[in-house]
Amino acid sequence: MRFALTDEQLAFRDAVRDLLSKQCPPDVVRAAWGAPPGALQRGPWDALAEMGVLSAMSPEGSGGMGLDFCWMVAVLEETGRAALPHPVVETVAVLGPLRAPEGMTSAALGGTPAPCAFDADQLLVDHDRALRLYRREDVLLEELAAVDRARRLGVVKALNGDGEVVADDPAAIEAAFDRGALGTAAQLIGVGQAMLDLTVDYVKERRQFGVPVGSFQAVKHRLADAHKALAFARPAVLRAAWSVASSAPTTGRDVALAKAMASEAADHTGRACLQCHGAIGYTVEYDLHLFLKRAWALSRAWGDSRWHRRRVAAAIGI
Amino acid sequence: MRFALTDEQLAFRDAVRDLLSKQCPPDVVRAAWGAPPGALQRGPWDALAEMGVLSAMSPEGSGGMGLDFCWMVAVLEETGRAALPHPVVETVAVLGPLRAPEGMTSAALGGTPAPCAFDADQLLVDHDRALRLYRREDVLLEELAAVDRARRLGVVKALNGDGEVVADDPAAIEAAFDRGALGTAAQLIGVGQAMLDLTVDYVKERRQFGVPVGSFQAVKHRLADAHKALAFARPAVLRAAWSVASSAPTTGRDVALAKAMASEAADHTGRACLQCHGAIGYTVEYDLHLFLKRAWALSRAWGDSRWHRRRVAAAIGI
Amino acid sequence: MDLTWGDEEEAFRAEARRWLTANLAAWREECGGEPASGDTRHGFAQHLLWERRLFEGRWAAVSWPERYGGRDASLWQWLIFEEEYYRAGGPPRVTQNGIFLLAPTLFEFGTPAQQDHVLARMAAAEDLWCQGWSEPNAGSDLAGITSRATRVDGGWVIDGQKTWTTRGAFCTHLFGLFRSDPDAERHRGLTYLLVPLDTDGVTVRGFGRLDGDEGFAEVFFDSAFVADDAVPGGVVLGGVGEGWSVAMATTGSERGLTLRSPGRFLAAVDRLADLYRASGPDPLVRDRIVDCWMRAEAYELFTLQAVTELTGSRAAMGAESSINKIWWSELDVDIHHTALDLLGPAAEVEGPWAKGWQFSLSGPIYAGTNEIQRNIAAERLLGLPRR
Amino acid sequence: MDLTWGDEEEAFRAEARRWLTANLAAWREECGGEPASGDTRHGFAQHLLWERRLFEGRWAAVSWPERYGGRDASLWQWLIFEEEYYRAGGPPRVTQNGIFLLAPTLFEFGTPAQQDHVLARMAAAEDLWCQGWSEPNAGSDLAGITSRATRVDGGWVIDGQKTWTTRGAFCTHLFGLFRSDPDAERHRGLTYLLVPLDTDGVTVRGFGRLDGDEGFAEVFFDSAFVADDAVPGGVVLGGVGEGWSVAMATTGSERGLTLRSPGRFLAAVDRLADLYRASGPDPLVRDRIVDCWMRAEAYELFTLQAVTELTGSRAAMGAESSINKIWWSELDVDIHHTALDLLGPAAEVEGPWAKGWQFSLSGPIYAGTNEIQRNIAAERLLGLPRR
Repeated sequence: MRFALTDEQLAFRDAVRDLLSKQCPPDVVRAAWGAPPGALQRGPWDALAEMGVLSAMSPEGSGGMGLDFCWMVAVLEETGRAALPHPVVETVAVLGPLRAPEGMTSAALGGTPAPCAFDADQLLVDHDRALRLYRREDVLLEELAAVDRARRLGVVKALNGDGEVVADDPAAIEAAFDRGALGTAAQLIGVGQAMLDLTVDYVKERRQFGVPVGSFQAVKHRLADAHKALAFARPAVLRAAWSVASSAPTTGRDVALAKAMASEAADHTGRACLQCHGAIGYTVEYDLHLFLKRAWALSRAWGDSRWHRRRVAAAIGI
Repeated sequence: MRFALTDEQLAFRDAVRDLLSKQCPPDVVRAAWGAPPGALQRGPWDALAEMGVLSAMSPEGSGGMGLDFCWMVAVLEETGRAALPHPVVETVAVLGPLRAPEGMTSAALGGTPAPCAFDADQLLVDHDRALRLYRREDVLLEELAAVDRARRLGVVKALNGDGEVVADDPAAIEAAFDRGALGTAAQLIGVGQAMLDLTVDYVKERRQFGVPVGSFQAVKHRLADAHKALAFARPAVLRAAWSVASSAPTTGRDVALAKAMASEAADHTGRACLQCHGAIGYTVEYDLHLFLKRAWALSRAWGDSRWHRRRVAAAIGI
Repeated sequence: MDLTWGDEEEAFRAEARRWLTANLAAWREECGGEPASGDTRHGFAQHLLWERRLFEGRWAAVSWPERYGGRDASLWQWLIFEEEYYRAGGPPRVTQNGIFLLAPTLFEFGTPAQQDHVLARMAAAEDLWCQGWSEPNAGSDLAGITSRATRVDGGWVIDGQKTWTTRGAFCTHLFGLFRSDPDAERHRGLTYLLVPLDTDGVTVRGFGRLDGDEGFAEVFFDSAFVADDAVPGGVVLGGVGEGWSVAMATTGSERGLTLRSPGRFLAAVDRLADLYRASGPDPLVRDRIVDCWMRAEAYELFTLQAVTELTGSRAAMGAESSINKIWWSELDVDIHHTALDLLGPAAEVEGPWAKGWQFSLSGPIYAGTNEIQRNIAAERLLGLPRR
Repeated sequence: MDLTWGDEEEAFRAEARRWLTANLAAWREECGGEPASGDTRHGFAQHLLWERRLFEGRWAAVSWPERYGGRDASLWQWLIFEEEYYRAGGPPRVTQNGIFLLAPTLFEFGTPAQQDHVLARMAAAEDLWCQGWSEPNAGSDLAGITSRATRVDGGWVIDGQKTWTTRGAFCTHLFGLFRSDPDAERHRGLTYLLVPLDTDGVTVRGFGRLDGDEGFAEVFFDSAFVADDAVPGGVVLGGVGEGWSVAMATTGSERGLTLRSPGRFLAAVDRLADLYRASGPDPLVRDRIVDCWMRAEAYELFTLQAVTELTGSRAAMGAESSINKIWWSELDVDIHHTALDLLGPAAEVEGPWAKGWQFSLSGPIYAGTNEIQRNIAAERLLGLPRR
């Protein structure tokens, strides 16, 4: 029994955090809000590719590193913390273990919109009882106006050809979905942590009534609860990573628990952080909204909390 | 449009409040905890009878005052505020409009336990598609250990004879139940208010860290929320009284809303008040628990909040 | 107790309903479809068309005297109008900060000349008023205002900065508090001023709200000279140095913002129930909708009770307005949160519910955060000690 | 990362399970049925039979050294034991305040003579220890202690009053903080003392808790002389005047109360799920049970993570123990609230769930209210400023 990442895994995470702090500051996220479809900046993406992150979960023979989800969970949390707009979960965690990605890969499973749809080189679609990989130019997309514009959503309207089947076993398709949900759960923890950190810094500085607003008990308690929600959701996400990595029989249940808790933790944290900021948090000039809107989007992507709670209920037999 | 009690109604309420403050201080409630079955002190009950409260809703011809529920709602709230252990809702509001009560009347509708079962002179039971009134000696009762011992519960095990049928029209039976639910909702507001008042007094006096604990924002906000819950549930109860009094087509829905909101308000208030007291609230030597346990009991009697919410859902067509 | 409406109120309701149905349709047609948000420059212009329609029909401020374009309507009629307004799908009022924040204060403290000049033009949406309360360092702590108004011959010179000024970039006038006595602290030495935004030295910069609309503005005052007669009747409302009590006197009044009309939430819950009926059964969501419905209903009942009291002896809601504000703002958040959960993944795409959700999140912040409101409730309603 | 148990742990688990199953049945038989609450005089005596059984089986304090009746078990094994203990339906430990509050402090600060004398007798339930922290005016504000310990020749004279002393009326000894320097204030000048309750001048009065059991006591000290050798090894734990830091050093420790074992809540949620299966389907309640189940599971995972850290480099949980305490205490309340809702009207009748509900309500209060814990979390984990 050892429930912690290894020093190597933590070093990998730290390297990604370091990379993203340079390559993906909030300005890069803002740029993704404004860039036309297909024109997403590739700076952070290329840097991640160079570090091997994008093929980290792909088989070693195919040029990947063959790493399991225990390696990626903290790394994906970092991509959430940076509000990285690129489809890293889709590329690394959903497609990666099936096949080494060739460039930026988005996914539109179950008819949901694809993030960075027009920017991706490939799109993974579940169609005709299989997961199929299409080149971008073989997919007819319609743009959607997302609340979080950095999501850069497109919905698949038509497909040209049969694509490349990368999975047709129902269990493999479900496993791919679970990896998407789990990777998103990890990102949600990071998004939540970013919001909390930003808010803690702000309420220490912001003064009203002659004292820092962070000295008010109402603010303290709300942020303590946000910290608590994240601190307890994080091990749930980590455990699901182990379950996926070890093909545990409880994987579906564990992923569902992780995604439900991470979605709720990020949602609660976001509301606490907005409230503790007050009016400045309610502007687009301040960074909080970049993370807040990401939290709203990701908490509903890959199954929302209600959906995953029903999975848990079924798994525990009630 | 006028949504307020009349001066006469308020004067009636004040008279009952005054009576109960003398006749039913917490010591009387404590005595009800300890008295053997059948030996409940009748002091406050006889005083209420003398004032005409117990037959207030009974037809004028039969010796009652023929008052409608708008007259009784604030009076019943006062009986909750005093944690009066006697079955006043059952006697006045459930049986009263059907027939002048002869002595203390308890009720066991839908197989639920009867409060003050062994103390009552009469029991109202729904049996064989009718509401039937039995003399106490014609009912075989089994004692139940209630958490709130002042409830003095008994469950009906057998009935001797057919009793006196006081209602057999399904609509009349449902209306009697609604009056029980509404009277209990009114009591819950009073119980909640009593807990809040006790707590406000305590936190003003109790000092920790060199200041009254009531000056801490966490305590302030929790009690502000309790006040809010009661302040918004109270008009809901008042409206339901009007609906009952005026036989409004929305009566069932309005009573359900009132009972659901009052149950939740009392439950939330009780938890806030216990927490704001700290350890002293957690003892039987202090009065709070008398009200707290009453709130738990009444919030579940005559339909709990979940049950009444389902009635509301059906009424509004979702 | 009597919870029925009289013939007069029913007739008023019928008239309002007829007018709103016809004119909302006409206005939408005039705009060439669903108008843009009133918090965008284009949408604001569209909403002014609607405001002028309201004025022409004498619905802009029903409770005002007829000479200012109102109907001398009772509070009951005001509630009925608001109910019909939201039931019919009327848009948010872009003039509301003038009508609900400034006007009650003018009625109480304004000179006849100020009232005559300002109110009629406000109702007609000729002058468009924004509020100038908050400053970068005076938000929840409004008494921390530092913008200065210095008395000079024939007027005032203003320096400083206001912010979070809703729709400030589209308005013509600002009302707000300024520190007229530089030596006074906190609540003292403030003056309530009326300031035309085209004054030299005033710069307005619009900026984006959370929902992306340019609904906020910063207003910079750089030695801006405001002549005493820049507003006919005078630019000082109430007395010099009396700003705090003037501004606070009507915050809990019957016409104040805190008595936000229940009709708005009743209509929102109805739309939510419709969304639910279209989305298929889910007992968990159903229970949340029941919860919202009950709270909207309780809000209406609480309001009817308050109006009964207001039309009787009592003059104003007082500190009860604090729990009122907490109630409707949290209800609004929960209504929209439930709607987004019903929409599922589609909730991340822009639309009326997503927009409403974002707007609802401002409710617990603006007009005094809910934390401040809970302090007020605890201290003034329950008598708990300040620290 | 490895979330599987080794052979040694599995063997330990199997042994614990076998022993618990056999001995719980034997104990219940010995008691002639379900024992009374351990917080009543009669039930306490019954629970002492159980405690002595545990000691004989060397399960009373598994993580202690063998010479004191333990098994030198690892924290992992302790977790496993607790899981099995609650899964098997083991009763609340009436010795827990000694074993989980005093013992960790003794291990860290006690002299060998104190350890040798106190720990073995504690594990054997020969000496029964209650805590003496709270006073009528020092509850959440523990540093407000005023009970005095005056140094005299050969011992201490104690005056004052302790209260909320759990099971104090049934215990033989008290550990607690007393003010040994009358001129020092707040956290200074306190001494941690070990006091036999049969000392002359000590009066113990039991009183009823919310759930009706005589689970609390007041302890009055009226010039009670406690000789230095009243406890072999001495009655002062740690140094004179060092009481605060001695008492606080282990509050967040691995053996501290705040690391309440997840097994207890996992077992409670399992019983709740069983109750649900017997009560028929209700999607709303089902969702609340899922919520409780997820939180119990998360609590177990959080604990496994903490134990991994504790068995590695870090020495103690520190301030994380504050969110830990909030988590399990609120979970416990919600588990029981859900159960009562399932029971419906039957919830007002006494029974295990009603009893558990009442007990759960003490969780957010004792061992530092959750308000204090949230302050600690905000100040020490997030670095927010004190006032």
